[in-house]
Amino acid sequence: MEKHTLAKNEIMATGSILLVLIYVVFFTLFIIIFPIICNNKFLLHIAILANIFALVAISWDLLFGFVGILNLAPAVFYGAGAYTVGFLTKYCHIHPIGGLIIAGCVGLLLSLLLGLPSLRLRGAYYAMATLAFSAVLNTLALGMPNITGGEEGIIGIPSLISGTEWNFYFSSYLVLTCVLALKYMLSTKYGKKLTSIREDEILSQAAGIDTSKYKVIASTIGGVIAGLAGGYSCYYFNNVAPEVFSIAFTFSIITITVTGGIGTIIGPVIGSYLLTFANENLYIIGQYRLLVYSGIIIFVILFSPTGIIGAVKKLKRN
Amino acid sequence: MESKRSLYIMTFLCVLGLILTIFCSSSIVSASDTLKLGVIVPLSGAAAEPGTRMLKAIELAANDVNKAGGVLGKKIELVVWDEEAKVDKALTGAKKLIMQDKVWGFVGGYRTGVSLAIMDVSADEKVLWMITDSVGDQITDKIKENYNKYKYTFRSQSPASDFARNGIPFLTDVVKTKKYFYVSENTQWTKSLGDALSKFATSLGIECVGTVECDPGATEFTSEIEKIRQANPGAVICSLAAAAGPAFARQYTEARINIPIMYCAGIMTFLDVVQGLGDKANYQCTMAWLWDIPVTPKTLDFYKRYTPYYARPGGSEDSRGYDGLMLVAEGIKKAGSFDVDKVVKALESIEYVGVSGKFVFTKDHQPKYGKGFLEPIIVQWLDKKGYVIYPQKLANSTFKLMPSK
Amino acid sequence: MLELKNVSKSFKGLTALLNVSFEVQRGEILGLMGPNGAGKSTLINLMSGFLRPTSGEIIWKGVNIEKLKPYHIVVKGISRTFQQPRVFLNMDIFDNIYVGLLPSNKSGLFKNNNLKERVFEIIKKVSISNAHSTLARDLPHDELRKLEIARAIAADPELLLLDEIVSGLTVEESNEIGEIIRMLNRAGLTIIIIEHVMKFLMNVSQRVVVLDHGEKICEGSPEEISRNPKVLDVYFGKGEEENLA
Amino acid sequence: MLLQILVSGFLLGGIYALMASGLSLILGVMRIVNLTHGLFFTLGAYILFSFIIGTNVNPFIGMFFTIIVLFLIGSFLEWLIIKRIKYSEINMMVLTLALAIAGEEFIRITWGPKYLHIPPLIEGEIRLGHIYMPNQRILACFIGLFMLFLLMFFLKKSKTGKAIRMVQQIPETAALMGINVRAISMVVFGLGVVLAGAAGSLWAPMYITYPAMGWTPLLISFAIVILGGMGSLGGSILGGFLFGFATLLTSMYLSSGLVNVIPFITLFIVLLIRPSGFFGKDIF
Repeated sequence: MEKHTLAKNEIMATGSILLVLIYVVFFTLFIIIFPIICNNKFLLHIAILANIFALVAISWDLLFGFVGILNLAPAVFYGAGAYTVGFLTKYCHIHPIGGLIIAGCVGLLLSLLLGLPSLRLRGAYYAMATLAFSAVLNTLALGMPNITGGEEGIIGIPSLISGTEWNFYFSSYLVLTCVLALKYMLSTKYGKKLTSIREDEILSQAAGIDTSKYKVIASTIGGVIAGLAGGYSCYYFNNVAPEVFSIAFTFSIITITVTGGIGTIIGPVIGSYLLTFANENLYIIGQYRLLVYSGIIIFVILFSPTGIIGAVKKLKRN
Repeated sequence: MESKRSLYIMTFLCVLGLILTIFCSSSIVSASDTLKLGVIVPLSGAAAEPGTRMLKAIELAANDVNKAGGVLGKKIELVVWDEEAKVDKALTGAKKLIMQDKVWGFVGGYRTGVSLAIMDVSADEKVLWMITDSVGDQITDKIKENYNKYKYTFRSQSPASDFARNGIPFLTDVVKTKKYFYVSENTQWTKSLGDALSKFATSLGIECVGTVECDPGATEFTSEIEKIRQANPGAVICSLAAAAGPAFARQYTEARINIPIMYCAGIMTFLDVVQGLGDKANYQCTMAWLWDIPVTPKTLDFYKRYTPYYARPGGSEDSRGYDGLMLVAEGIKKAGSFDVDKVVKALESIEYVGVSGKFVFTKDHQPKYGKGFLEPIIVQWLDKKGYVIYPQKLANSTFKLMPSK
Repeated sequence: MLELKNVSKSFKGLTALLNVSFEVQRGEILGLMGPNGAGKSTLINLMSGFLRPTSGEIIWKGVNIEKLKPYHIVVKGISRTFQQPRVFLNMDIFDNIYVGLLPSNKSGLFKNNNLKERVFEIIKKVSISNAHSTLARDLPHDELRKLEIARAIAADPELLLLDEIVSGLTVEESNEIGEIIRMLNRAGLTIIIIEHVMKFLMNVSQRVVVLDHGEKICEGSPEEISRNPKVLDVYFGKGEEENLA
Repeated sequence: MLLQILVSGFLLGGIYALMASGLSLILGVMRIVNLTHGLFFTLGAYILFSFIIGTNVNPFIGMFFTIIVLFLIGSFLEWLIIKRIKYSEINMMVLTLALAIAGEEFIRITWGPKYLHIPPLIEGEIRLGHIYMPNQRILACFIGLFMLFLLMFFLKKSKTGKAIRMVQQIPETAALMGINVRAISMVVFGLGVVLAGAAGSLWAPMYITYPAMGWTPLLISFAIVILGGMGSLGGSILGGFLFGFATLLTSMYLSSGLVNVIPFITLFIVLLIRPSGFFGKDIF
């Protein structure tokens, strides 16, 4: 018992800092080396896509995985960010960095807007309401071509950074920063509180945690991240089209998170890389691509419901 | 155990990295003696249907070129990418085709947004981009704005503003009315089509008495048809593409308003679509890009060979897809080399008679339109058979009004 | 120091509590007993803020708390456990208690190790034998109960509400729990125990309040209670007079 | 004019109600957010098409067979996959989504990406002055309502129906009371699929059939189900008719482009006033 105590103490004291250091070193090197070992812009491009998805997936994981808000509209924050940048560039010719920041703010506002009803609406109803909300935005983006450019969206937005490598570095370090920041936050007492809310909301209240406050905090953080991702994607693709609000996008995000492992900030990143690469490299098998893709997902869900991270944990235990 | 778990995760990531490197090593393409052309078309999603048609036509063209001995001794090899009518997918595809397959140029393009996005890639990488089915006028404008950057983009399909003129003969020569009603999706290309149409119309003293813009996915048109009934125009011009088109046609006939209608979108030119509609399509007209009439010496031949190959042609996807690839081949032959800048020069001065008419490019790289170049065809459906009613010199029937019961 | 004044609670017309009033002295162990459906759990939910009384007031150190949210009440010094053992199943023992500690001491975003020390103190106090890194879901029933108490006292409350803490435990286990409770009480903690197991309650508590059908029927020391005919009625079936009537 | 809109709205509402009820049933009884709903909607249309065009039997017999086939498919799917992950609604959501995508691809590969037209089960229409009602629509509406009536009757009266209601209200106890929950959920999923497919096969002859046709109906069904309250058939019917009218009135008096917006906005308002729809109970 005593030695347990000591061991635990050491881990708690040094563990997280050590962990953070390991992460930083490993990933920094990995990111710097990656473009060099494969001088292939196409792979970098896919990696950038994966990064963008990963950001949104992380934000969704924070919402559902940590405070159990079943928000079926990550596409809303993402799309809002993207369209914000679109409008700002089209009508105000704003500097990209400014656009990115404002995109983040819009994400924050929206997350508050969607976060507050979550305290009133329960489970499935909230989920469906958010789903419907994204549908509405999608239709609006389609239905008002004069403002949103309709089906074609807003075209010809200048890049934030030119050059695939630099985009890769930027997006990767964005993901890295988010992951580290969140990982750290979750290892502190705030993280413990969030986790406990996911585990059992009633009990958390009995333990003296102001659950609704933490729910709102988490959802705003998530909103900001997703908003940023949206804004960045708009700069990267040089355009924004109504697809950003599509249900399909929302579900690809959810799929990524579930495949990677819910409630483990790192899981979504892994899931995102895995699925994006799978999806983009399955063109080899032509028309059966989507069949195989969804097959993979079904397989993961059936045989490792806790996602890849869960599987890794199992391996570790046995 | 935290750090232990992270160890696992990182080993996993290392493996992932390994896989990636394997991917790139596998993706190094050995220089081949074929002319690689990337085909960027939607093969799944909402636009899968026209996309597939386009692909078939392009493949047919490639076969023809290869049978005739290829281009400057090189056979054409098509590398297909399914862009799902999504911009990000298309960008991914364009990058992949260039980086991994080292293609010489692109053909295809269905949605205007997609084509515009790929224009940038082709400009950066200096590869030819032959747009075979996007009709938005932004493409023309983009080339006009910055010719030197976007000179690698050509278009074998006519921009909306051009084939909007097809509506005019329908109003003036066929129906002879002064009032028309415009039904469209709320998308960019139908918008520019509508604007151009009304511009020409007003210049001829024809007025547009009303418009409705529907959701592209809409299938329920009762109220739109009621609006038409109220406005009571002399003719209806409809540019509903994809699923909305036939759904509208069906309900239009069911509603029994005897107002002549013509479609400016490809969907209503396909026999299988119309056969499905049965008598629900009777007396409705559609503009066509190709029909079983000898527009050029090549037309009927292509028509015969394409029919068993996929389905009955008549839309823009097939004829313009075929001509698009042919134009690329002709351009290279004319230039006598694979140097893209030379080919661009060659195409700018080319005079090529394709299956859908004579192609001469304007300085904005759009095909010339009108008498002697690309001409409109108007077809009326009657008992699952299309009768050409315009242009007169090729017509095999005359316009019939729906008998009012 | 906690006082209930004519507290009533009714769910959609169905009355669960009717004008219940009693007082808890500092440092005592008060037993709340009564057969199933007597309204014990409703009472505890009212005191811990999970329910609002329909009428009446609950006064804690001279302040009305019946309108406060559960987490405010915890911070004010009233902590509770649940009838069904309720812990954070997917967190280990350490974290369960750690979470319990958090609200009571507000220090910044950075970890402070004295919190850790507190956790291990508490583990010793309630004598949990499993390693602190065991997941709560892997614990045996009695350890769960101990963990619940641990989590509850982690918020260092002045009043502890234990809801059927020994239900489903063997005699030895419940005696052990009883020891822990007495020990906590000696350390100056006021405790309210809710039970329908009479024996345990009589052993542990110093004063007992008996509820039946949402009404307080009597109050007094265990001895008085065990002699009180009303209580006997309640517990050993109503006598013949009912059958005659 | 307005009358025409109202009549068409009513006829549309009938089919919407049928469409939504399947989703509502599965959600209510099995607590599954069933994203394959749109897929089976599409599949119903295609199977009917194959029956009518392939073996040119009487459309109604074709309809009947379609329903049977769908029921079998549904129950089989439940037995094969769905039952294996009851415990997590989000995993279930992802799984059903994956199934929906796979199914759509399957359809595209089997029947091709073309637009198909299914001839109306009954040709012709009824006209009263300016108002016209294509027979197919009248048929669709009334078959829809009839099936809903049958379903309600089944749930109220039959033994299985009672069991289903029991499972819906107190799943835990139901198992204890010797109800074979496994079999029940197979039946329920089958029924849900049948309702979706039937709606599809009635809808298709009015409009047009293509592999991706299911997504809009899925979304509309969700909206209707929330509006009416989950797991309440009455709610679905009410919501269905509300949506029918809302759609047409919007496109008539506002803009055709906004057809899908206004209903959803009304939905929000309803949800904020009544967090669980009109007749709803809380579900997971």
